[in-house]
Amino acid sequence: MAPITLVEAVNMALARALAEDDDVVILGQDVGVDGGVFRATLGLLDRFGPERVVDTPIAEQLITGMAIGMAAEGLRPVIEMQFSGFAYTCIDQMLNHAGRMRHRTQGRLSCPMVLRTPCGAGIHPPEHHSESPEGMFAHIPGVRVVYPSSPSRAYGLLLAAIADPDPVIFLEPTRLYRLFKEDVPDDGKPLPLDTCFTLREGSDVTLVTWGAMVRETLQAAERLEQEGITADVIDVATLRPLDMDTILASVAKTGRCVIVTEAVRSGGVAAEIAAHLAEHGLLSLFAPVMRVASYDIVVPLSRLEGRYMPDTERVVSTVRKCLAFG
Amino acid sequence: MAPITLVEAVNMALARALAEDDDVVILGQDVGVDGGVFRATLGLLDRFGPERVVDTPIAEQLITGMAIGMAAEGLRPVIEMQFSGFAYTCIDQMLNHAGRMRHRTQGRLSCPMVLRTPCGAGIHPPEHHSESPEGMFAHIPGVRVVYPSSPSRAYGLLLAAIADPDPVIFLEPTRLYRLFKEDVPDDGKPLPLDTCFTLREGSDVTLVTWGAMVRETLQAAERLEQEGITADVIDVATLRPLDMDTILASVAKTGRCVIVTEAVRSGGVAAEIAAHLAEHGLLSLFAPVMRVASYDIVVPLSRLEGRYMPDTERVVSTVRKCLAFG
Amino acid sequence: MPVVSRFEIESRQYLDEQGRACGAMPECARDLATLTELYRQMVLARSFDQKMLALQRTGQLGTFASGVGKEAIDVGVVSAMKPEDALLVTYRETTAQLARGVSLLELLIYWGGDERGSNFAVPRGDYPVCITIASHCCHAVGAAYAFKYRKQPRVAVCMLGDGATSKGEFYEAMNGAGIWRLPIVFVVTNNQWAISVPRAAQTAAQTLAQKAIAAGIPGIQVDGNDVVAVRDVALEAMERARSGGGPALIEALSYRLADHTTADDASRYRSADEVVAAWKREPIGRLRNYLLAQGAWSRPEEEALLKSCSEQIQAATQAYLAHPPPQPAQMFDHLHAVLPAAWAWQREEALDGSSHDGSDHTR
Amino acid sequence: MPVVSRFEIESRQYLDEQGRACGAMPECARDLATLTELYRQMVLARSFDQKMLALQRTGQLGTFASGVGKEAIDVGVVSAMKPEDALLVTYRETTAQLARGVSLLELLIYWGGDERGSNFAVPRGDYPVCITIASHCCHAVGAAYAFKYRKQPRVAVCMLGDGATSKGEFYEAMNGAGIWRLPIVFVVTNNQWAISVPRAAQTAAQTLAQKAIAAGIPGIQVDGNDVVAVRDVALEAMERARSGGGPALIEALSYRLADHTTADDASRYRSADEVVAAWKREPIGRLRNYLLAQGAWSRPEEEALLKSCSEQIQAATQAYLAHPPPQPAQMFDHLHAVLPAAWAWQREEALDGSSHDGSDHTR
Ligand SMILES: Cc1ncc(C[n+]2csc(CCOP(=O)(O)OP(=O)(O)O)c2C)c(N)n1
Ligand SMILES: Cc1ncc(C[n+]2csc(CCOP(=O)(O)OP(=O)(O)O)c2C)c(N)n1
Ligand SMILES: [Mg+2]
Ligand SMILES: [Mg+2]
Repeated sequence: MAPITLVEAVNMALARALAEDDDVVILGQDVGVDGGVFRATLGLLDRFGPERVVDTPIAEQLITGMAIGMAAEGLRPVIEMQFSGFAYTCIDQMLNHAGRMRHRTQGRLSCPMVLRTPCGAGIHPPEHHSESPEGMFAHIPGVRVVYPSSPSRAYGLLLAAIADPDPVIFLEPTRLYRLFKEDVPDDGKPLPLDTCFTLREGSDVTLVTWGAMVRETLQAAERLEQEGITADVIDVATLRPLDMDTILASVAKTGRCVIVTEAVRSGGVAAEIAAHLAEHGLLSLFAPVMRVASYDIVVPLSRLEGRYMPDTERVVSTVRKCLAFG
Repeated sequence: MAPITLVEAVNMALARALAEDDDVVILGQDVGVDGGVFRATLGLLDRFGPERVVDTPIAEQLITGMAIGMAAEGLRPVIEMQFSGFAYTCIDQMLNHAGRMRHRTQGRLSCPMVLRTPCGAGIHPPEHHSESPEGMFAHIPGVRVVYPSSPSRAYGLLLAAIADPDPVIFLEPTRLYRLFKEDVPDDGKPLPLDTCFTLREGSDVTLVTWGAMVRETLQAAERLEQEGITADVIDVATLRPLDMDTILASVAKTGRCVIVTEAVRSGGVAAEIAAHLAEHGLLSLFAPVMRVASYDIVVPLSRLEGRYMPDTERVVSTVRKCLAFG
Repeated sequence: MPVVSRFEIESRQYLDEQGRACGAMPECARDLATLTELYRQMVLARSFDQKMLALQRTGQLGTFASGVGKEAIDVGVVSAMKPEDALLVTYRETTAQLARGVSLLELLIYWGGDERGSNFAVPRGDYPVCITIASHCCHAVGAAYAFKYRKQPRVAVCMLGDGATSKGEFYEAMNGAGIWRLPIVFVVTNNQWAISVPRAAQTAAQTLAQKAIAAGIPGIQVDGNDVVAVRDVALEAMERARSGGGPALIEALSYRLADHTTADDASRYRSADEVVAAWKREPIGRLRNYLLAQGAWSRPEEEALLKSCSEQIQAATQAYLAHPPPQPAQMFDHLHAVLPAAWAWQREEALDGSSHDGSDHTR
Repeated sequence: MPVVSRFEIESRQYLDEQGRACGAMPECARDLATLTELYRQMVLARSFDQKMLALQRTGQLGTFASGVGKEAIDVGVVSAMKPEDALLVTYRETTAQLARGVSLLELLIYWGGDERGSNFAVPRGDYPVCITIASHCCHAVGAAYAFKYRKQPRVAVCMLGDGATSKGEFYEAMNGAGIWRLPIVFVVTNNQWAISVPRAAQTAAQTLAQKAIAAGIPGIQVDGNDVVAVRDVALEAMERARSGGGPALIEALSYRLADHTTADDASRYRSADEVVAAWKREPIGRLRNYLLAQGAWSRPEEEALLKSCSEQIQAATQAYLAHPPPQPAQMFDHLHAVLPAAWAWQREEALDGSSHDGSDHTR
């Protein structure tokens, strides 16, 4: 089997889920003949037909609300929001209904749906195509938020998300869609949700990140290793609920933590991780918990995007600052 | 002048803003003859007429988007979302447009609007009337988020919000609307945005909170004082941007910090404050930064509401835990 | 200039305000057994409504939204449904829920502020009360999609108010239902008010039924105080939907005879005269007159019915007041199918917490 | 059963595919000077569109959405506007923006990925490109409300696509415009496609114009490749709106002759035949034929126009390429009127940061 890209891994997982379970239905704008604007649903219409791979009108609230109704009836809808910049209108349905249906009916109805959407900046597109809304989503009770960072994790986590009996928001790092390939056996094996992945081990500092920033963070770790500084690199992967045990254990070992996020600095998942460390990891910390984040501003149009979001250099220099402390 | 409630102070500020500036227009469901479901706009229709106090259809995206258009034309719309549980559909317009109009046009068009909405639980209403969405709003670049906790602060901060040249989300603690009264002179004086208010001074611990929880926090501080424990109590008031200087200075003095929030625990403003302390206040801290928060679950219907959100007891016991540390 | 499309909105009524036939009656008017059953449902619902208001006033129930005045719409629509269909309602459809088989006790528990009231024993597939206006229109589309996908002859019925027709989701949902020709019937109760906002301020459209034209689906108006007419249009729309003919919109004209909810005081914004006039058109007396005239109902039956209603309601109320209070565990136990490990300590803490019986209702 | 309301949707066309009058011409067809000016605008816009595509292909511009095929709609609508009116556009209305006075350089800067391109010198009051489908419909309602509130005789014109008519905000906005009888004209470019989704899959409604009926406002269809017809219906709607007659919806029929954007390949989902057939109905040749037949245009004028267009575009492109790159400060300087103190250090850090000229465009 040839190595595949992240978006191909998404496609492979979707195809497998459709093949294995008639209850799986895909919906979204241009998911049919076009195969999705990123080709995540390529070939699925031909293989599974227009009732299972459904082009929708441009109506994000309908798409999300429909998925909730379908899921309540026992289907397993997987919806594609074309870009996460257009997914803010879905927050209402996800928060007020998807995350509540099971609780509201005390288990009578449930909502096994997946909302997939490409996330993050760095592909130089028009406005609204570079959003990092994960912090908002990760604040919604009753909903899981998953954000893979490699082809194999995209495959295994998406299968797990589709199989999960509850709603999952599945964020896909646009910038990584085609950036690199991996061997991903189509074995149908899900990866565990609610669990961090430790991608690299070291002893001097814990680097915590997710989504596309895993790449810059791994690069930073490599550069630092050349200076003799070794790092645990943790891909958080599931942003709600957070697997803080893995992160706390690493920080207990290294004593230092730098969190790397593409979202704006104030608020969001990075804040939650740092807050948790301030509450439960204080005695482990030799240095302040530092965040490398995008600035607290509107994502600029493409020419300044590179000055807005963190790059490897910003990660490296923050780690150096963190190590210099104390 | 007789003392007035928080909702009367809101009404007084709105009346004053309408009287002083023809560009101020109020819009929302039932804000006209009904005076708003909480009576925040009582009497304004009679005084200012139906073109300035406008009953809208039930269309939250329209209301918000309309305000953006009005503001771009130089009006100063103040919209009322009937409950914050119905304001999630507005996130798209606030984030993708209100917070961006000035940046997007490099200053040519701007968005001096205010979105008011009652927030928080504790009044035993039906579902969706007990939300604490401030963490989501406070993650939106280009937008201020303000949350007063007393009649006088509601008056002064609302005047400041209306006068501000940029969009402000103004959250009003439903539970405090009529709970107590204060003398509030109708002097037209705004209070400063972007600034915390220190409501009580002490030396043993810093209690940080906002909105309705200010009340439980002050009560906790009083109870603790009887045990000889004194606390700085800080009402954050503006949640974006955060005045961390005031909080850091207090923690530098006390060495301990407990953050009290009605929102669900994971994520949100409490996390941001704790994260900031973990980054810039580490050396001041004698104890973990503790959060007293609602559980990470769906706000339950009224009978269990009291078991969901923090009460004075939870604040007191957490402070004791914090003081017992180390 | 050429006209490329033409549309008409029809309005249907069979019983006048006195319950006399006005014109040729439809087939369903001859089924007096069913009409009598609908009458019983309406009377039970109205008595229950009064009890709910009384319980709320005495602090034994939370905020309640009275359905008085719209009973004909609720029972007429439900009478056209099959058990396996799905009903999606707002907070004002207690009558429809009763007609579907939700128990008095469950409704009391729900309005008392406890999620267990939405775990209906019957009908298992109906949706819980939807408070966020019009958002459930989209759920109905999804449910109807599932029925069609599985080739099941089932219909989703989505009830909403006149104010709800201003929400974008209503249009998005109608449009989607039209595209996929789904088995779904939208029923708008036009009770002339959305809290304090009158129908005329909600839209410049002459009728709400014509909003269907935007989605290319049939729309029809009906006198919502005339249970015969409601049942007739509902049967027509449901049968078409069930047999693959696609969705429809029904606008049922009625009047909100009560305050918006127990937290509202409608005298602030509408005249007593208007309400008095509306009472003359209310649906229960109208149907009673018709049944009496047809010889299908009698005074003794009326008395027996009232007695039975009051007994049922009394028994349910007692069961409600004796029902064990909700325990904190229920906040956690259906958040997810299995509580994620990360929240386990929170559940424990909540269970240890200081006791609170939750019986106070201030709004 | 009584019919309570009736509606008709009319469609308007004056020039056939060859540019010949088909029936009686409207008054505005006699104003050949204006039509010639519109022709010039259309030709400039199409040349510019080609240049944009070329610049994108060679990595000198970001993703671009071609407006080829809809020039008659853009210039026809704008020709009915006054400078003080407000135009609200999507990403596909470069032609309309040019016609309003936005400069070629500004458009290049914007599509090059730089906010300074939306700080138009003229028209100061027009809205920047709106990418989130239909959300600007609500802004248009607000702008129109402000005009009416201030008793200014100004009109808000909101342009959107066929796909956008499925979004809830479009309906919410039309409904609001109807309620307050606002001076606003919604113009839907029905170019038959929303990326890969054909018009027929977007709604079951026979026309998009009939969606106006849901809001109780007038809706009309027009041949969007016929600039005379577009100008005629636009003048009518604008004049009515300006004089207090309220809003309207215009559906302009056309075809998206290009890929959706430079990131799209339309041959994946539609046939070459369809596109070839659509080219036969395109608007520029049609108007040229009409003007030539009227003696209002000549070959030498055509040549001079083409030359002038290419010179203007060349000059603008050179200015664009020579334009100083955006500086990080601009990310902060218009976030708020005054940057909050809390973010000051971030601005400083960004200004110190490693240099990045931002000239690469990978999509
Ligand atoms: C999205 C949303 N916005 C606002 C509200 C607050 N609200 C509750 S009921 C109501 C009026 C609804 O009117 P209508 O649809 O006519 O139904 P009725 O109450 O008359 O049955 C409003 C505005 C809500 N529940 N949901
Ligand atoms: C709210 C929203 N959803 C999705 C998109 C992605 N998107 C961009 S253009 C487009 C198709 C729009 O079609 P139409 O309205 O017909 O306009 P056209 O592109 O044909 O001019 C889509 C789905 C978007 N920009 N905004
Ligand atoms: Mg109503
Ligand atoms: Mg289109």
